[in-house]
Amino acid sequence: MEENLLLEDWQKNWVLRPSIPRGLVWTFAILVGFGVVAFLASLIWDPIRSWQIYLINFLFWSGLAQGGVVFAAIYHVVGAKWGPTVKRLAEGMAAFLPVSFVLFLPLYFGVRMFFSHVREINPNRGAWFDPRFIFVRGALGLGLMTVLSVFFVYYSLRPEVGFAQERKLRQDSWLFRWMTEGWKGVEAETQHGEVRMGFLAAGVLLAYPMIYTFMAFDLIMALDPFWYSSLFGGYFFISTFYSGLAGVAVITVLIRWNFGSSVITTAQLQDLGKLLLGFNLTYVAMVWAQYIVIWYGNLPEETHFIILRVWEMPWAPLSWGVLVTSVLIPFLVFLSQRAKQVPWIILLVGILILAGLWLERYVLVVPSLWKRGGAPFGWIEVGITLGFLGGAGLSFVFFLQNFPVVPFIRPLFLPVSEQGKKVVENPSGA
Amino acid sequence: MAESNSGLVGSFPHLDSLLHAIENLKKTGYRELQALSPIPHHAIDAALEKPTSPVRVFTLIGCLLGSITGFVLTIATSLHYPLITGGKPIVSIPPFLIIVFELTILFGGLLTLGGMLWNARLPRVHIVPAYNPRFSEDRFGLWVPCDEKEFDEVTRLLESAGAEQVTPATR
Amino acid sequence: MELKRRDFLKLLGVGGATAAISGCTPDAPEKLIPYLIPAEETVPGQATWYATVCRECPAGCGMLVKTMEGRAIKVEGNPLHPVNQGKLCARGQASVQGLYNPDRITQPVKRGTDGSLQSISWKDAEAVLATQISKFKGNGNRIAFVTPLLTGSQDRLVEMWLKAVGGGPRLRYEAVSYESLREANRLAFGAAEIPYYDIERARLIFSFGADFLETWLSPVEFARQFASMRTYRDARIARFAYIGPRLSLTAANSDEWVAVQPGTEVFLALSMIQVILAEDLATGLPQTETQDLHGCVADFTPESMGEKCGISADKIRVLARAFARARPSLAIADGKSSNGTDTCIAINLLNYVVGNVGSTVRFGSNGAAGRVSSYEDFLKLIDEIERGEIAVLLLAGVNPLFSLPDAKRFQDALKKVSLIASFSSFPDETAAVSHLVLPDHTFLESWGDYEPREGVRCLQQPAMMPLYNTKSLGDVLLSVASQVGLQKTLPWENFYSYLRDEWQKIYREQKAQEDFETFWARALQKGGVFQPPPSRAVRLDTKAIKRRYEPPVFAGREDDFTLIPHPSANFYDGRMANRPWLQELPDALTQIVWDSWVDINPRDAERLGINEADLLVLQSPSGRIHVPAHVTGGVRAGTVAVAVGQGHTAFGRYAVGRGANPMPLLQGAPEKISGGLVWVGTRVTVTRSGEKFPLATTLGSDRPNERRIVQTITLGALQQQSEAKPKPELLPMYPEHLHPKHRWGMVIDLNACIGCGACVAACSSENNIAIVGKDEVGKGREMSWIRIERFDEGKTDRPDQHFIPMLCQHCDNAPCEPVCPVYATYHNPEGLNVQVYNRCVGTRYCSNNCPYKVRRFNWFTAKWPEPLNLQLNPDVTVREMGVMEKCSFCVQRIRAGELAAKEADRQVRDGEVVPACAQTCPTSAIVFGDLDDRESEVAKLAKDPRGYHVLEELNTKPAVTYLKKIKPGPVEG
Amino acid sequence: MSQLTYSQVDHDILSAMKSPGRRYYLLLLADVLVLAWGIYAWRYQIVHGLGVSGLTHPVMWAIYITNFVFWVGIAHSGTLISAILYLFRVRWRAGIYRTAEAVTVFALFTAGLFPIIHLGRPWFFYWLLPYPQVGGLWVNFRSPLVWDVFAVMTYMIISMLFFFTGLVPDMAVVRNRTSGWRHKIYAFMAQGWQGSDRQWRHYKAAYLFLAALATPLVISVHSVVSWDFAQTIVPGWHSTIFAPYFVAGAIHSGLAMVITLLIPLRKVFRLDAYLTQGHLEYLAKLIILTGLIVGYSYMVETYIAWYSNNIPEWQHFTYQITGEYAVPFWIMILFNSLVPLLFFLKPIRTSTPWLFGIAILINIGMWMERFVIIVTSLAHEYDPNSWGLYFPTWVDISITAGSFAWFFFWLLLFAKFLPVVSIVEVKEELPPPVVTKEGVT
Repeated sequence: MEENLLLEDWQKNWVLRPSIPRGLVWTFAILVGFGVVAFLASLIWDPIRSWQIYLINFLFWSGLAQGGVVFAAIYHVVGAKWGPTVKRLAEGMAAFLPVSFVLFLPLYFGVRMFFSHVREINPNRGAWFDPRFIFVRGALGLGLMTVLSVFFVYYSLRPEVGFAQERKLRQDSWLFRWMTEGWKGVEAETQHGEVRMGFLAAGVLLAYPMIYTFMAFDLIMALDPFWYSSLFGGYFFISTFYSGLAGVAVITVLIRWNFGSSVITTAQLQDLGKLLLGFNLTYVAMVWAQYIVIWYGNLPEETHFIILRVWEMPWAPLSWGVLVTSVLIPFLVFLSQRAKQVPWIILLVGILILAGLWLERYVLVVPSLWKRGGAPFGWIEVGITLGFLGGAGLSFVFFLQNFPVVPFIRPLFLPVSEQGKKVVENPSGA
Repeated sequence: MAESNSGLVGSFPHLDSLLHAIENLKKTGYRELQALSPIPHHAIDAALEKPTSPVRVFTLIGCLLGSITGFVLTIATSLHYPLITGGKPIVSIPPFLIIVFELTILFGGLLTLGGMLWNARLPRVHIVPAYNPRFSEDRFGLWVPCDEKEFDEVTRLLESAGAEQVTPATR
Repeated sequence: MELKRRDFLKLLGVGGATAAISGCTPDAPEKLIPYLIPAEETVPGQATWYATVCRECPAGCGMLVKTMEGRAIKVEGNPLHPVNQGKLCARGQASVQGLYNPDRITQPVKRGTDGSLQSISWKDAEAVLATQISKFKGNGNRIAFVTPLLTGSQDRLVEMWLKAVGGGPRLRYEAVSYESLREANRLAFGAAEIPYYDIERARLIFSFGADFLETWLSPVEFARQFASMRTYRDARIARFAYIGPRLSLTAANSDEWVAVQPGTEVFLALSMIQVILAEDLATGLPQTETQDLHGCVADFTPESMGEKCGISADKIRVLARAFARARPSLAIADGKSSNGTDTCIAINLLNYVVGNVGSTVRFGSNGAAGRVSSYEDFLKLIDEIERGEIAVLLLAGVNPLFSLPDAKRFQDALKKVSLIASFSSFPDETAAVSHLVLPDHTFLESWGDYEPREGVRCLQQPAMMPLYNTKSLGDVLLSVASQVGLQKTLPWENFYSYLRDEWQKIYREQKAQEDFETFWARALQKGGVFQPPPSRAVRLDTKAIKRRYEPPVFAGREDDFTLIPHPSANFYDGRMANRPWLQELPDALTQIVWDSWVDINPRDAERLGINEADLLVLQSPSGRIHVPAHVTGGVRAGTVAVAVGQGHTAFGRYAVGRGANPMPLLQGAPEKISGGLVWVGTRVTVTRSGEKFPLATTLGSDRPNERRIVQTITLGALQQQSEAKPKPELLPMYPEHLHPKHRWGMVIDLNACIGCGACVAACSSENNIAIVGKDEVGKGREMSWIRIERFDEGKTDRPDQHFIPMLCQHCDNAPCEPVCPVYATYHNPEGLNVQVYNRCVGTRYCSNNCPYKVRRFNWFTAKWPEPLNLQLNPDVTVREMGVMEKCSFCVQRIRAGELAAKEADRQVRDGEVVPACAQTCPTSAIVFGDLDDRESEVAKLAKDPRGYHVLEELNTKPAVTYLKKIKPGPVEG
Repeated sequence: MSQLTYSQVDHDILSAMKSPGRRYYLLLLADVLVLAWGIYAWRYQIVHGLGVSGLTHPVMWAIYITNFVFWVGIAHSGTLISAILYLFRVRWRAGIYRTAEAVTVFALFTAGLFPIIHLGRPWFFYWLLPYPQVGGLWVNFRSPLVWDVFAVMTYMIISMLFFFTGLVPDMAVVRNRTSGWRHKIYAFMAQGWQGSDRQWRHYKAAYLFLAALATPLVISVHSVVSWDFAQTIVPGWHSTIFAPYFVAGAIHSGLAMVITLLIPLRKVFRLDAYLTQGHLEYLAKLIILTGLIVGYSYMVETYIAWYSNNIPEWQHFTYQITGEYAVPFWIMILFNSLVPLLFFLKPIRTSTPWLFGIAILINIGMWMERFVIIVTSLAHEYDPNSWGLYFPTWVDISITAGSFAWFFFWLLLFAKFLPVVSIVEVKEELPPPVVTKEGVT
């Protein structure tokens, strides 16, 4: 339908921006503050707790944001056409990535704490487990990932921003001027951007699995220096992508309430539902592929990790909780065609999935580090988590306030190839 | 179904003229029209206002049957002749789940096919006279059940819509 | 010694043994017997046991023969027998394959004028012999008689008979003989005999080339004693050093292998004596004698001797001090080099100065091996033959044409003999040139007796009626005697009655209360009459010591390789080469099967550009052989070693054309002093033939590859830990399962295991293990359920070899079980990992998932050439092509034991169920029993601090616990 | 292809089914000869025992299982193209899915033989089937081989349903154009199809659900196959990544096989209008993806072997790259994960010779991969004393060759007796004939 947008609609489209209640912004800000306080306080109070929950949230929120961008990249690579707005919202999640990179830096001290004991336990791999080494390779990976993602999004926005500048569609700002250095006219820019995006998307899609694999190996698997599972990396990046999709779904529904169904159609919601169902199955396949092999092999060096989490208190209920919330319920709900078309159902399920995956990170990390009884959960955990939520919220709000949510340039200035038409999207990249 | 046995078949070279014909006939009050086409097209279904196919129900039932069979088969046989292998429990659910999964798919698939044959009334030995081989090639057919006195009107409606030929046929 | 129940059961069977000759046992075992009225002791499916004595080598081990439906199917050691105490070596186990050998001579044969063989009746055969005998009767020693080492009644009969027919000379010929040892004893102590060596009591043993765990004198007995000597008691363990150029299996079991120059053992011994006397470490010697002796050995300083022998002077000192301080110690020697007698004298002196003579070396028992005629005597016989003095030559169970160095000469000489009569049971080289073959029974079918040493009189009784139309030597002699009119001197109608008369004498000297019949029956039951070896004090003849100790001399070029031929552990002197089990039993040190090879040191190999399995030519002044190379640090550089036993030109399908016989390489001159054959006295040129000769071996890699399959523990570490450390309890992935009745398990003490392979042979015999032949073994398709794995942790030129018997571990969490799609293998309630042959479809998945690789697959249908099939154990299924098989812990024996217990309405007793491997293990390294029964020996041993499971980290929970091998380290002064 | 008309489509596709020429018969003959030789070799093995093959202790599995995995893998691309792409409404599948599905079905015919061929007692193969046997003993549902039986059986049935369901409307077209006994056969296969709206409605629904079922099925099948290895504790087999790794590998090889077959097919039957270069290019792009996943798996496997500190694992890896089977290993690395990267270059992925060549290499590479995984792992297991090697004999090789002949035998028949391109779906892709400008939406 974007094809037959008329020129005068652009203005409307551009102006059309979600009305974000001031309250929301303030709430996010307060949450951030709360988080920072909780974190600093707990560093003195009980550092291991603060660091492990910090790690959990770092993994969760970075993964969420990155997953969104990866979704956009796939959408671009396969030349999908079904939901430009959905894609734009996914791109928006990149706003958190620079923040998350900054948030990784303090984690150095956490890593030092986590791996202080490894050298003794596992001398053969001591050098590999050296906190500095882990931190450096982590930082490099994340840095690369962030740069690629941000530039991918940048080239998607640049033509529109520039166009807006050209037409004086919004008041000028340093950000926009900086973004449109050396503007060459909208058509050229669009063509040019398309090419750049192609490369960057490919870059993102190649880098993401590798970098997130090693994030999983270094920041989760290595916390238990005796356990290993070759699928763990793959499992983790599928899991983060799944969370990214859920995030996109949630945001899409919220925006839809804001804009109405003309911008985000029911068909698009349904497609999102299908994708969620598909990756729900992919995710559970990853969990299962690891579980059945370890269950059958019955080798202590593998089983101890599973047994501790699946049959030992207090972790067992949490692990099963992950399965129920992020796998079982969404599956049953999305079996129905209609459920995929009801916004609030998608919203709820999306949130449920996200909660489940947050819990999953918790269950993966804490039992390896937490040697005292019970599952640590209190003001520290809540505080820091809310802090991250606030951070993520703010960065996304920042995106909404500055950039067009409904892309309108590309359909007009990009000649669509015969084949391009034929390719209905194929987001899984299968 | 209480359909009258006589009727007319219009043969259309174009899809849209078929659709017009359906519209007109419906307006005039003819029901139980039947389109015959070389390809499926959602526009035809839309025009004829047919309900969505109930095959999905068959699939669902098949899957449920399959998984139940899977569980019963694996657990019951293992308990019936309990042999310990590799220290694994007699009822080892994880391996059994794989059998369950496969049977779910198998039964689901079989009943889906069954559902299609049942609903589409296939296989059938006698092809209705209304059928014209070109309906599988490049012509769209429309069968209108009506008795002789309605023939003229129907013929007019069909031809006005663009039928290249109208032939009487019985079911 | 107290009788264990199962032994007693066996002996019960023996009661009816007398019936054996009264003809109650079915005479043709392969014929089906209608069991309407069962013959006296042949109850269908019920085993009957007969006690007899093993005659496969001169050691004279007591034997129990298990017969079913009238045929012998398995042999086991006689637990009441003082020599082997219930144990048997691999060769003993294989004796049934002699009995059922498909290439036996089934009836008398005569060589026609055209050289062809015709089978004739016994009547005619004996007539032929009789006529010849009567022809040359009495006119001056024209009739020569060569037997193997015989003792007791048999020996006396031969003597009488030969005297009666006015014949002579008479030889007791053994290829493996001990002239130098006997002579040295005569010279040093005036006792021309083989003494009794009490290895068990020794705290330190030096073996100067005596392979007492393989072939030397009485290996089974020595192995048992060795193991008990090596047991870890009150935080100490006796040491053992092996001195000699070749790393034999015996040497591989030593703490230290001192690889001296061949033939220089004497100087090492002398310099040790010198050190002992110089440092005044001698014991129980009058001062005068000490000085006197010191005088004779004064020049043999470690320094001078050191480089003669090729070892350091300090080493000699260390050894000497250790030997003197360990009380009692023991030195034994083989003396097979040109100065063999000198060597043995030196060893005698060595034992003497530290007071071992009379304690660990005891004279008076007069071991049978000492009665063997010397090699020189045989050469004399050949001379006589060449001079045409011998008209009739009787050869009973000897094969000089194979085992003589200069067999060629003997063979040519034989042309001068008008009648060569062989009593051989097999078509061996000697039988092949005889004019007349009067096939003897195998010892399992015939009566006789044997006296391995004084006081040990073993009865040899038939376990079954003869398989073929054969006749025992004694019977033939007696009937011939009567035919030549010697009824007066030899009045007995058959050997059996003669034997009984002979035993009347023994009965009388026993002065037993019971009447003769009871005495006879008890003797049959127990396998003979046994008394402790008599001991006689001896004095050292110092004159004999004051002598010139010769250096070894070698025939052949100076810079050539010294050849070290040695009797093989599998084939002894070659007489066992026709037993498929022994051919397929991997050599303990190389895992090579069905072949012979030459051991060559890596450094020499590199120098000559020789690789493994290159076909080499060994050329000596007197002969040449082709034999493939096996590159190993197991021989000293500059020496090559070849085992005797292979390379038969006749001897049946399993022996002919396999490997090479090194004897023709020996220059064959007798040793000057003792007249024994000089084994190590020839140098050979080694050249590459250019061909490859692939050797079949069961060995993948003998490098441990950090898998820690064999685990060792140093003495120090062992002294530290008093009891087993509790293992950290792992969280189980599955619910535990229990074993309500029994949990059968096994403990294998690696410190006791010497790697001899008796268990493997016993398993083959008990479980109908198929023989697959060289090519299939080469492909890795051997079928043995238990194998001896060898891991070599030393440097390539200084091997440090460890042995571990590997068999199905009967895991609690067996990885092989769950993967089988058809439940062909599962874990039974008694803890056995059972294999159901009838269920098996042969996916071979189980074998893939077995970390111990102990499962064997039937690639083809197994074949047992007639009549080997008669040996098959009826209690064990013969497996079909395409099914998997593996160790069952001898489940048939377990069931039998449980059944017996059930009938007696009691629990199965510990030690009542014993698998074949554990039963025969000469060192009792394998212990089997019920792990559930806390009191059982196996349960106790399983808790030993040395205990470990192979590949523990895989969490398979095996039922087999291994006890770590103790490494006390080299001998310290 | 917008210039095509409906009747043109019928004509083009059906002309491929005209009675074959001499070249075809020669090809068929050659194929049947190889097949016969393979069958003889199998008979020989059954009579004399598995010993005639190169299998031995400890390498109890070798190229029979390799072939099994290989052929099951080949099957996967068919389902991927016909089912998964169908769900994603990928239009370009229309031209190729019929052939791809045929490949699936025939590959399964072939794969299904090997579990029987490799049995020690093949005459008892039915003992692997779930039915109450002696004393009510059933199969051991804990055994991955039983999972295999269920997975492969299900897969074979479902893919055949899918294949024949997809054929029905086309059969109607053929039916109308044939006469005599051929007519009877096609009439039977057409099941009395007449294209009424009701038939179409249920047909489309059924087809959709079959696709929806086939998608998870195809994933599960090769996961199960991979678990034949992963569930064991054999170093080099026991690895959690195996399931996704094998699935990707399967599709990798399958796509390569489809390319290898399509290129000659479109040439011989002049179907360039239906099997366009574009189609092949899409397949090439998919191969890039699967190739990357396979490469990723190799890398992670290696990393974990090192990381795990597990001595047998690491030694197994070093043995792979240096041992007796190093050549197959490096072939596998090169052909499966490096060569496909050439498809990143447009000129290469759009040139038929390059496509064909690389596809062949990938087929070889994927076969080698299975060989390497199976044989090297078994050759060097936990106990060094019983390490051993495997070398194929003429029997192994003949049977393998026979299996290829068997596969192509079916394919040759298919090419002549069934429309190699789906008539209906091609028509669906064309704009329907209309009189009015704006067309029908």
